[in-house]
Amino acid sequence: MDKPYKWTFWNREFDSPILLASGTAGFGLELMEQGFLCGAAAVISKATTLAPREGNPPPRIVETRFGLLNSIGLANPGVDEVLKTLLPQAVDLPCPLIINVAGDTVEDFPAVIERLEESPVPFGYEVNVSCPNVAAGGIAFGASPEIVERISILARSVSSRPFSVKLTPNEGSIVESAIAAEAGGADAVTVCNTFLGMKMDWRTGKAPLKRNVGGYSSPALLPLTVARVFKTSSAISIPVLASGGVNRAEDILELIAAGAAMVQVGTWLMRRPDAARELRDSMVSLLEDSP
Amino acid sequence: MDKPYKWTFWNREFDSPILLASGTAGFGLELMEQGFLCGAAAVISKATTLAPREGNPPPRIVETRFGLLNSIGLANPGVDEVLKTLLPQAVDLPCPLIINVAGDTVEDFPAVIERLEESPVPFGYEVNVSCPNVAAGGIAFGASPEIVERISILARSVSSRPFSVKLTPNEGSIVESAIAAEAGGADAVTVCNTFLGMKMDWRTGKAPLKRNVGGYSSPALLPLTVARVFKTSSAISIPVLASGGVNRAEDILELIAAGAAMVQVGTWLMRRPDAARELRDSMVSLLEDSP
Amino acid sequence: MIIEKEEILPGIYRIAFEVPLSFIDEAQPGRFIQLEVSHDSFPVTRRPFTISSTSGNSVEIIFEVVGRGTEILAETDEGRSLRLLGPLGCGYRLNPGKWLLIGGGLGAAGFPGLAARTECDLLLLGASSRDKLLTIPGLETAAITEDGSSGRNGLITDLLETVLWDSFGSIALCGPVPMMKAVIEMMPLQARANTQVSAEARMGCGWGACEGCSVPKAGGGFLKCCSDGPVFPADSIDWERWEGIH
Amino acid sequence: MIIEKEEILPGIYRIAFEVPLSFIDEAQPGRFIQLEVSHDSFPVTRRPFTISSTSGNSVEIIFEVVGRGTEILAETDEGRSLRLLGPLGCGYRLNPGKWLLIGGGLGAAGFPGLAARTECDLLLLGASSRDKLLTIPGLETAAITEDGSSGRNGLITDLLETVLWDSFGSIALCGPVPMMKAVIEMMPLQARANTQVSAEARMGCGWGACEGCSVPKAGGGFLKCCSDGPVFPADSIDWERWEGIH
Ligand SMILES: Cc1cc2nc3c(=O)[nH]c(=O)nc-3n(C[C@H](O)[C@H](O)[C@H](O)COP(=O)(O)OP(=O)(O)OC[C@H]3O[C@@H](n4cnc5c(N)ncnc54)[C@H](O)[C@@H]3O)c2cc1C
Ligand SMILES: Cc1cc2nc3c(=O)[nH]c(=O)nc-3n(C[C@H](O)[C@H](O)[C@H](O)COP(=O)(O)OP(=O)(O)OC[C@H]3O[C@@H](n4cnc5c(N)ncnc54)[C@H](O)[C@@H]3O)c2cc1C
Ligand SMILES: Cc1cc2nc3c(=O)[nH]c(=O)nc-3n(C[C@H](O)[C@H](O)[C@H](O)COP(=O)(O)O)c2cc1C
Ligand SMILES: Cc1cc2nc3c(=O)[nH]c(=O)nc-3n(C[C@H](O)[C@H](O)[C@H](O)COP(=O)(O)O)c2cc1C
Ligand code: FES
Ligand code: FES
Repeated sequence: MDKPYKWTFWNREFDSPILLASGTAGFGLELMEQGFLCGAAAVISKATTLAPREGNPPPRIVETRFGLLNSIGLANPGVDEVLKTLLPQAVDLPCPLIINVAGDTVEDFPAVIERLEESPVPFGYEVNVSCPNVAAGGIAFGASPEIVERISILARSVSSRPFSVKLTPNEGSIVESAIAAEAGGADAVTVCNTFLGMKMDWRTGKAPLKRNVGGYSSPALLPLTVARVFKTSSAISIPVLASGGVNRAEDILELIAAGAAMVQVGTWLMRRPDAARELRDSMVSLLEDSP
Repeated sequence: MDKPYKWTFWNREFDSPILLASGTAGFGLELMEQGFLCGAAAVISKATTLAPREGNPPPRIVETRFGLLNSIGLANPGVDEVLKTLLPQAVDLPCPLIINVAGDTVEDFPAVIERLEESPVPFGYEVNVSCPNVAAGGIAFGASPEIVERISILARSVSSRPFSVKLTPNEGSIVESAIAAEAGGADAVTVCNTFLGMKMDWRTGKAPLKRNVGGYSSPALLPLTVARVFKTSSAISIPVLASGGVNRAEDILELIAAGAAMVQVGTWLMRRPDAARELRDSMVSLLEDSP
Repeated sequence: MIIEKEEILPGIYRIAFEVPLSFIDEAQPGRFIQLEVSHDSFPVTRRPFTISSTSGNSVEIIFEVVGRGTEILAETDEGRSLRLLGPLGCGYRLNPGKWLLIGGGLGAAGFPGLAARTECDLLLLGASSRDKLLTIPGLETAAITEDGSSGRNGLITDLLETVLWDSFGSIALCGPVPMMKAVIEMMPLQARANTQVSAEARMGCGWGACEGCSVPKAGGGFLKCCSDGPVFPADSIDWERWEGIH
Repeated sequence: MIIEKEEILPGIYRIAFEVPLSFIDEAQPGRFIQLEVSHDSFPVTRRPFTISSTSGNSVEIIFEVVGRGTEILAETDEGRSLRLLGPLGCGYRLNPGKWLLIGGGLGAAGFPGLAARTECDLLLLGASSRDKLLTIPGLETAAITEDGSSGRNGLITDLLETVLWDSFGSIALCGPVPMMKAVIEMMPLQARANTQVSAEARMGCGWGACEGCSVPKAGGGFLKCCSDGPVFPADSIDWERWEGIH
């Protein structure tokens, strides 16, 4: 790779392959205030749905010995409020904003995207067919190649902006779903959303999360992401955005070597809001030191 | 729970809920020699197939930062040799032996089991429809409820011994496959085999495993197993044997609280060949200390 | 950097960190920090602690060892540097007039800083036993313990019967949710309207991005503990739903 | 328990453990131990090390820091107890007659114990540089380094030209696979038949259960390094396939 290091994604050149993962960066506004977006190629927003969503009852974050369970439940103010309040502020972001879109029905997705087309702000979309924390839609959509293709076709039909389909590792075949997304006109797939996980208190027989299961993330899951990125990127020709388990520069390089075009950082961003710069810089040092 | 603590499984009473997981205990012979089977309810053998199998090219074990990748590829001497050499020695085991059975075709499973019926040794079988490390069969079988049901019906038809079907977390729906196993006459399901994982050397662009992907195990995966045990045990009425991520007594109690009837210990057994006793004893202390 | 560490009660520590002066300027009472307690990958998230007090270029927290994160912190040596985010969140509205502070257990951890910036007339403290009872020097204090090992014997609500609510323009309340709810319910309406509570919730980020730290909002929906709070008007919280979580 | 630790060369350590006498009785040259280097859950598996020598109630290993496990081990203090399994595997067949030992780099780690139990006439050592060259006192030694920093300048195969193969009844060979293969290929057939090699493979269990430690077997299939070996007759290995792995 030649210096200065550049990564091209969706026809744009970036000096970093790092995307801030959906749900862990809000709409980038808090990070922007602190100057923490330096090093990030783009921010992916919290999921946006047609109607406002309260989200799941707390606790929504539970730590386990080696990872984190979340049960946010797509809490968000709804697309109207996002358009009215958040996107106007996001005009000032120093990097592009990709809007993560979720829905309870197949038709929700094009409906939300159609609304978002009104704003000049979105660089593109991430179509979230894989949330482990909601009753309707969620994983079930992502598990079915037919539904993934249908949602992709609908998304394509309402927007000419690029979009990625965020897949689930929990059900179905991630490779088949990736192929379906490509067939439906997606411009990338995100591999992948959180793994279904659960904690159980054996003394009380109760799970701390009210919905029992949640989305599990951990740096220990990196090899699972590497495998899925490798398998999907071997099967499709659109870019694969890797997501899951990154907390070191080496992890990013490993995912790129496995076939990722860009790499997302989520959970670790909550620990290190300035992770993008830290990781980008140390990644560049590794590249420079390696023969 | 009352003292002395007992766990009943397949109509037998045990003073431990711990099973030694397939592929990590051989046929129990080495552990028996060292007196390390104390504390184990039963040993589950290395996968046995119709024909001998060399297994995959080395390296077969690769460690990652927080876990282990294996690519053994069901190396085993084949059912004839198992019957001739191993099972006669296994007569002396201080605990029952469950034979893990694998195959390249649906018909392989009943064929292997039928042969094993000749021996009085097997306490039951674990039908492995979920190996991540072989080209034919493997995960693909476990991902399809129809094939899982078909294999279960065939296994049932050739044996009256109890058997568990070992499911995959990598493809399909583990809950639907569990339901299919029960419908096909299985006496338990094992939840679950290893997760597909991969390591990639970013400097060389090569994966250390020759087949690129392998089976990933790690104590950090415990929450994934807890979730899958909870979901499957809520959906079926046959026992669920938990497998994945156990390295503490608390983990065993957590899996039981999530719905497991018995709990397997695999990777950790390679680190601590006397894990069964260690874990059983400390589990009993926890139970005694808890109100 | 940790410049001082002291076990002030069994399992309860006071730690002072050296911080830049810009930090001190913004360290209003009731705000908090997110501390990276972990020296490696686990536990993954930071741990939130109320700013207890500040002086010169140091900030103090008081914490109890309740799990792995606080255990690691208690074992971290003086001289070691930890990453620290903050001050975060919204602190107390520092109204003029007399203040009553009501704290349950470690809930009083933030009161030293608050007392220093307000006209604090009375501090009511409750704890399970003497071993859990923080003391805040220089304040008129009434204490009660469940086992009677210090002060009166009983629950903090037993101390409230004699409180002259009208004499306080502001009330600060912090402690376990059931305790806070019981206290709120004993208050006359006006006192309630003057009460600010300092809330806790499990946090992901601590800076408003993850929606992890929900506190049930009066009238429906949720507040974000980390950025809408952690200090809230008592009336803005849906106490029934909040208690239900705990 | 670690009773002695010494950095004998840069990044190369000698560690002595206290062990029961029953261990010593079974610690034939060429056998190995599985050491639990990790103090917590990671790295998950143990690490295998050749028994270098034994004396009284202590066993010694010599190891090089090459990754996380050996790094942790190098940092583990004297006095600390580590779990240790062994002696494991099959060691050298201790034939009578004269022995030739050929070691590449750390491959010589097991030779002190072997030399003590056999009639060892000559030791050939190769390493990349002086910094990697083990010395085994009391043995007639010829050394060669790739950079010429100690002994001759070259590869170990350069030392073999003058070897009088017929004068040795047994040959022990241990080192990196390509080096061992090159050595084997220079030997006359008879010497080859007299050669025992000490093999390495990544291990899971170390005691024969996991099929993780395969070494390609002459004629097809695999040997288990941990229980069929780690010491094998040179002829039992399929050198082509083995080299292909490395
Ligand atoms: C804004 C804020 C300010 C705080 N200020 C202080 C303070 O000044 N002093 C102090 O001692 N503690 C304070 N806490 C609580 C402190 O953050 C937790 O005790 C700490 O995070 C526990 O970490 P742990 O790893 O030791 O415990 P864990 O192992 O994570 O958990 C131990 C137990 O505590 C519970 N728990 C963990 N985190 C929380 C939480 N955030 N809220 C409620 N229960 C929790 C868990 O369910 C578990 O039962 C504050 C919390 C918040 C949100
Ligand atoms: C029977 C046997 C005896 C051994 N005796 C000694 C000895 O006496 N002295 C000594 O220094 N070393 C010896 N080794 C090698 C030693 O076990 C490894 O160096 C050690 O396990 C590396 O652990 P690590 O965590 O530091 O490295 P890791 O971080 O696991 O790996 C670092 C590098 O070493 C490679 N590697 C790791 N393990 C092995 C292995 N088993 N075989 C080949 N390559 C490996 C990895 O691919 C990686 O490139 C022996 C190995 C075996 C199988
Ligand atoms: C608190 C939290 C909230 C999340 N919210 C969303 C979301 O709204 N939409 C989405 O597609 N993914 C969401 N995710 C998943 C992340 O974007 C990411 O894919 C996942 O956490 C794995 O990456 P990581 O290991 O870097 O965290 C969320 C994850 C966390 C931890
Ligand atoms: C080295 C190794 C070999 C394995 N071989 C088999 C096998 O032959 N058949 C099988 O069903 N599972 C096999 N497994 C999976 C284990 O039985 C177990 O289900 C898995 O490792 C998860 O449990 P753990 O986290 O306790 O290791 C193997 C696992 C390992 C690590
Ligand atoms: S902790 Fe993330 S929003 Fe409050
Ligand atoms: S390491 Fe397990 S069989 Fe050799």
